[in-house]
Amino acid sequence: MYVNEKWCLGCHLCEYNCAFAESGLSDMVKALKGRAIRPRIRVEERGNVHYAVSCRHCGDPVCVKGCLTGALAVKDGAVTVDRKRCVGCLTCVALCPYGAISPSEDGPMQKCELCLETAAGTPACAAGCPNGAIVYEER
Amino acid sequence: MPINYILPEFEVRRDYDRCICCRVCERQCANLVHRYDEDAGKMLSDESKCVDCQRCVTLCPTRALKILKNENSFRENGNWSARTMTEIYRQADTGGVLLSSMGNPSEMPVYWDRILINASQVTNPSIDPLREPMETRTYLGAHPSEMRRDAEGRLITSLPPHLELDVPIMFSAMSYGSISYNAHESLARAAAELGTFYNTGEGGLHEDFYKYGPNTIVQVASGRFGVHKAYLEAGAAIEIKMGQGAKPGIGGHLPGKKIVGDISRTRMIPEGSDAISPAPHHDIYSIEDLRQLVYSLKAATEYKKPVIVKIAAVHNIAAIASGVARSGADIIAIDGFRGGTGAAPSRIRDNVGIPIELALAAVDQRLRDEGIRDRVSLVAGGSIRSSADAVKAIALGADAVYIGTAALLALGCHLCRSCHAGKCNWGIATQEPELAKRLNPDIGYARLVNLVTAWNREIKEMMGGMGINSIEALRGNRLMLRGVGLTEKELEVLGIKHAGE
Amino acid sequence: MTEMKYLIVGDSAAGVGCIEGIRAADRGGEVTVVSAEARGCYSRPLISYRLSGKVDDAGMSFRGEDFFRENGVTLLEGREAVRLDPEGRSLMLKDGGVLPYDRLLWAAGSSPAVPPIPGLERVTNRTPFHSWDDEERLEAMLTPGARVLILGGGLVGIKCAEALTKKDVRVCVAEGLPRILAAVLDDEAAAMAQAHMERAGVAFRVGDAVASFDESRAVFRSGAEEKFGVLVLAAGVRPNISVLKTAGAACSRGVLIDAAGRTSLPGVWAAGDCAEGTDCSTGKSAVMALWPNARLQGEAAGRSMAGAEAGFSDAIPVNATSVLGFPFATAGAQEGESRVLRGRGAYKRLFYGGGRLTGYIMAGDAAKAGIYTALIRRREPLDGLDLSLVCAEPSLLAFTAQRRDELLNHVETEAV
Amino acid sequence: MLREGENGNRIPSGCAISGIFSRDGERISGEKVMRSIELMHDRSNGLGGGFAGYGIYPEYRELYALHIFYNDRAAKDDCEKFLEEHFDIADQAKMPVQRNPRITDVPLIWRYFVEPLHTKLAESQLDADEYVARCVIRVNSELAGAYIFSSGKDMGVFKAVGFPEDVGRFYGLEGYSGYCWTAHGRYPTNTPGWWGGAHPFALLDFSVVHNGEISSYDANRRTIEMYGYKCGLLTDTEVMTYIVDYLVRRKGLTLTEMASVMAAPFWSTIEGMPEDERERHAYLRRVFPGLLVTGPFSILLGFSGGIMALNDRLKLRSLVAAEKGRTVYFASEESAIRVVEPSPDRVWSPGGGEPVIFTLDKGASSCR
Repeated sequence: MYVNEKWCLGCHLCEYNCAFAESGLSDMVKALKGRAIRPRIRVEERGNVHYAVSCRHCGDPVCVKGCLTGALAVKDGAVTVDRKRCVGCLTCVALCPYGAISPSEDGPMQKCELCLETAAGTPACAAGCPNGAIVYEER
Repeated sequence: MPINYILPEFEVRRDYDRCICCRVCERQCANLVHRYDEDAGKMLSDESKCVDCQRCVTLCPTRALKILKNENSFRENGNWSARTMTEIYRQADTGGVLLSSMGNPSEMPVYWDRILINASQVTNPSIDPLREPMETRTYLGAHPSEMRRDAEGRLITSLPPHLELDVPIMFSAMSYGSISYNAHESLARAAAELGTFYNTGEGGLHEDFYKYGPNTIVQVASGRFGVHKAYLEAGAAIEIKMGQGAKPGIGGHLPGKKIVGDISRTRMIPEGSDAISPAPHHDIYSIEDLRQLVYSLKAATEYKKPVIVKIAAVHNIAAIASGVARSGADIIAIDGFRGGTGAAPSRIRDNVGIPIELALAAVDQRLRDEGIRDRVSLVAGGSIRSSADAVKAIALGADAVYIGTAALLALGCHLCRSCHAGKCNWGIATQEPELAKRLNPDIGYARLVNLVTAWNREIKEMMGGMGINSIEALRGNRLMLRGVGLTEKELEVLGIKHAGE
Repeated sequence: MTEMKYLIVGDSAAGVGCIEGIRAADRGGEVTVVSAEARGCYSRPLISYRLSGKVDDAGMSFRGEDFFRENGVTLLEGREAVRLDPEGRSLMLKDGGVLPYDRLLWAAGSSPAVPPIPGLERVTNRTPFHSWDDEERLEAMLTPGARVLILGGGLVGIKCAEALTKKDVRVCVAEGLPRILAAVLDDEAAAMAQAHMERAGVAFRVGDAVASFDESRAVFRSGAEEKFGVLVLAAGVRPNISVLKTAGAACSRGVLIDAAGRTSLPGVWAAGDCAEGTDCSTGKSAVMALWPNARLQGEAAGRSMAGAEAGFSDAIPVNATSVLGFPFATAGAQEGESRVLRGRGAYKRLFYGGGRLTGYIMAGDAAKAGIYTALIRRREPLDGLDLSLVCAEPSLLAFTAQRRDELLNHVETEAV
Repeated sequence: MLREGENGNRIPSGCAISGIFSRDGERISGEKVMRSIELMHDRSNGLGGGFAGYGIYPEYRELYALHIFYNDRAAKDDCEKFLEEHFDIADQAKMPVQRNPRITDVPLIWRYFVEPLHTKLAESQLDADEYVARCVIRVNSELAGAYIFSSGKDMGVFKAVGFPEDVGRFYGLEGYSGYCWTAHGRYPTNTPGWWGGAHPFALLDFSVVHNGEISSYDANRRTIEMYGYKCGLLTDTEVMTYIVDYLVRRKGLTLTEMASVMAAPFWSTIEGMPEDERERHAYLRRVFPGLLVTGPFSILLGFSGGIMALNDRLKLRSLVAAEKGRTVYFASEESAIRVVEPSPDRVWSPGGGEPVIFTLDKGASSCR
């Protein structure tokens, strides 16, 4: 997953598409209406600078190495979190250089898992990006 | 405070059951129509600012938005439409000339829609473009008047400079300044991939785009902006702009606030100074002057590049074109009155010029009557909206067509006709970096390539249906056309028969 | 060439890291692991979570049970190393066994310290809180309503106290130093943490050391007394380095290692709680008895042992956890110039010097702390950055657009 | 009766064609080609048949032979007045015909052997051929009721409304002999047909018989009319004859070059050619785009001293060729060849766009 700030419009659609995809529901209104979303991708912005940040799925992920429980692991290239193992110790939060891991509503850590469970193929954020600022491709 | 006579043209209809307050609409509207109200905890809108560009509607992830015509109705009558009345109020407010953008929106006849295309039955087989070769390659340029042979009697095959098009469709002139850098990049890259040409318009050529030179037509207009030797040499052809269909007889005016950075450098005028293109070229007051400019440009480029003369479709277009054909021009581009523009006085746009269909038919026939049709190529522009329009134009006698508005639509334009405001929400007709970045050329160029590729497929289908497998055999083949609901006179000018004849 | 014989003492974070390091470079070599414990490899920091019931036995292991088999490792459990012969390249075990090796990693970790307090020996219901065994021992001692006194307000003591709030017992934490979590937090952050725990019913006696014990009573310097049914010893640890010392390895608090984990003895590497390396945030040598460091040091040592280019030059202490829902994270040095920001129940202190971020404390909110950690680790010069933005919140906004492009729009392979 | 060209309706038609050419100049009786075309009776519908014979007027070989239809005496008088003003008329006579019940609505048919008036020719500053061509076009487009349907030297076109075999007998072609014959049986798709509209269509000594319906018609017509031609009949044959005349006589292209304009190879084919060939084809396509003929056609082009057969580039119409000794045969159907030459040495089907050209052997005189 690559983010090209040059084309990011700061529309925040990626955050909503992420939250929608995570909900597993078929209708975005039903999924998100009246809720504060906790997306796994976040748009950081200031003035005219915007860009989205989510897990970069590092080749040599320090979060996985630092994980006390083995909840974080690399599964065919994607860094995934096993909610059952995670005890929410925050070690990964203190290690991730992108700030891409955060506690979920109910404790265990949440992070971008490339929609492997939810959306087949392209992750929802990239698929929904109106300006090709988020691309999902082999490089 | 005085009465505001200008009522909102549109109504923003938001379905609050669907709205999830993601605020995309707010973030994407450069006209500041939408805003989130903390206290009310919902989105509100100021419709008076809405130009119906559909950006918010298109990006709303829950399809919660609709932009509707304001149902509020003036006491209209056959003579006084709401539009006419509002225009009067606006001028009474400002005392100014009404400005507008894009093509003539008024209810003038669209002859393309009154012309039907033929197909083979029985006596002549239609040809399946999926099985048989179907040629749309087109060459634009002059033709030699006599054959020459060498000592052994072999033909000497040297030709005047030609443009080679893989598809009979080119992107018409849109200047850098009137449209964004990203729009230009999209057009340039698409032209290169499609094997056709785009046109710099009168704004000069940005240094980054010299590499697309082999697919670029560089324009020389009355303002002479950005014209220098390297510029002329960079292009594959040079176009002299005598007129533009959207505003025949007047020049152009790009306000100083748009002349910033790259644009001022590319146009070679100081930042902030208005870019004014005079109505006439001040060195062309008649046809012999045009001939001089044509040959000056040819000489400046060592006779290596065809010269196009672009003229607006006006009443005596046939005679004008005949003159231009004899002026040394290799290609004549005719721009019809429905052609687009970045900004034009509304009255001019809506009341000056004639339809491209009639102009094209008249010019082609006139050049044939004078036996000089094959001295020049004809390019028709001014609202070619589909492959069918293109096929009809070619059958009427065009060698190729120019598309401008259609190309912009492919890039996202929704014809809100507010280009002159410079706040294009689609990142096309704007120079504000925040808006311009909304058009990612990687996406834009691919959409242009798709559009033209699709049109070319359809053109081949139609040709095959007519039993024609080469575009030359369609060119000027008016028997392939029939009119419906047209008067004798219209049919006569178009040089076609009525359906059923 | 004949296959390399690797010998690893210790099967915790550093040991496992070492195995992964070796295997990354050498699939063939023969790897043997000796462990004094007989629990397989488990995650020591999880004992408090097991105590609270959040983690079951299966959850204790941080690698699959097949880990050793999959990596072709011979595991010798419950065997203690007693003597090292660096010249002869062999290791004697308590049970008399002798293990030859070509390359050895010493990752024996540490043992709980036993403070020299009169009467301690008379306390029958006492246990350290350092190993799985300790945790089970403690659990066995607990009776409904029992009073538990935890000696030591460091991370171990605090996590133990957190766990005990899930049990039907009364908990008191005794810390001789003026604040809890002294090694990690500063006064203000520590006070916030303490207050938070007190609201959850944990009692504290801070800045008052225990003078003496009898069976079920602690008497403090101040004269105050505290009754207890169970005593937990959480007063720090000692690196297990005696064997290396006697073998002649250079030691300070821990055995000294370079970036690749080499000790002064030929063919001997060390990693984890027993090792002392350079803290790149201070440039000083220190024992960083922390899980992630152990893991990373172990891996670096493993690679180096297998002859691959390796180095873990940017070790820094990183602490993060949440106690009863109160999150905090710290990293690097806590010295030099600093800036403090407060707000919304959160406290943040950033340390900087030499034009770089050198350390931070985040309490009450640890979100995106890793961005600061990376700034420290990568020794990112601050002059390229917008300092006010850096302080405001951890985000990539502080970077230049070009640096961000490198970070977000290019293939990312190495994040450490 | 409705006639070709009236009310501007174009007349496409299907058809049968046949041709015989003797390379050594041996004279062949018209009867032979009549038998050949007759076999393809069902390919025509009685609305037109015709023949062109070459080498049939050896006694007047230096004179232009004009065959003219007249609606009535008045037309004849006008036309003859015109002819006298422009030509020396060496001989003029009613065309000999044998009445035939199946040939009706017979117009007045006259034959003239002429040469341009030297004075007129001189002041026109044209060569004789161009002078004659212009006169023919003028008569056909301006003199109501008169139609010159044959105007070459030592050749003649004979055509009428009816089945070709009847037309042949009507003109008594068994009595003529020449080194080359072409024949046509017509199947016009939407008019009764008119005598002048029948094939062959001829200008000077070019004559064309054609089977097909070209889809490029109006593109070709509007192009060729730029050069002074008037397509009065609006038939394919007419426009193709004019194209041939323009390219060969006026532009000086060889027949092969002319073929690569009318039935130009596809660009993809051209790109595969060796350089000089590629350049020649590309050049001709780019110089004469308006004269590319698409849609189905198979034509036999008669000219003095030779014959050429050409198919459209996709070969959408049948055309078979055969050889026996020095004699060459062409026909829409092989059977139409075998009926006159049961055992040819070689039978083949010319490829699309590939011209097949035969000319008289060196030394072979066109009248032996």
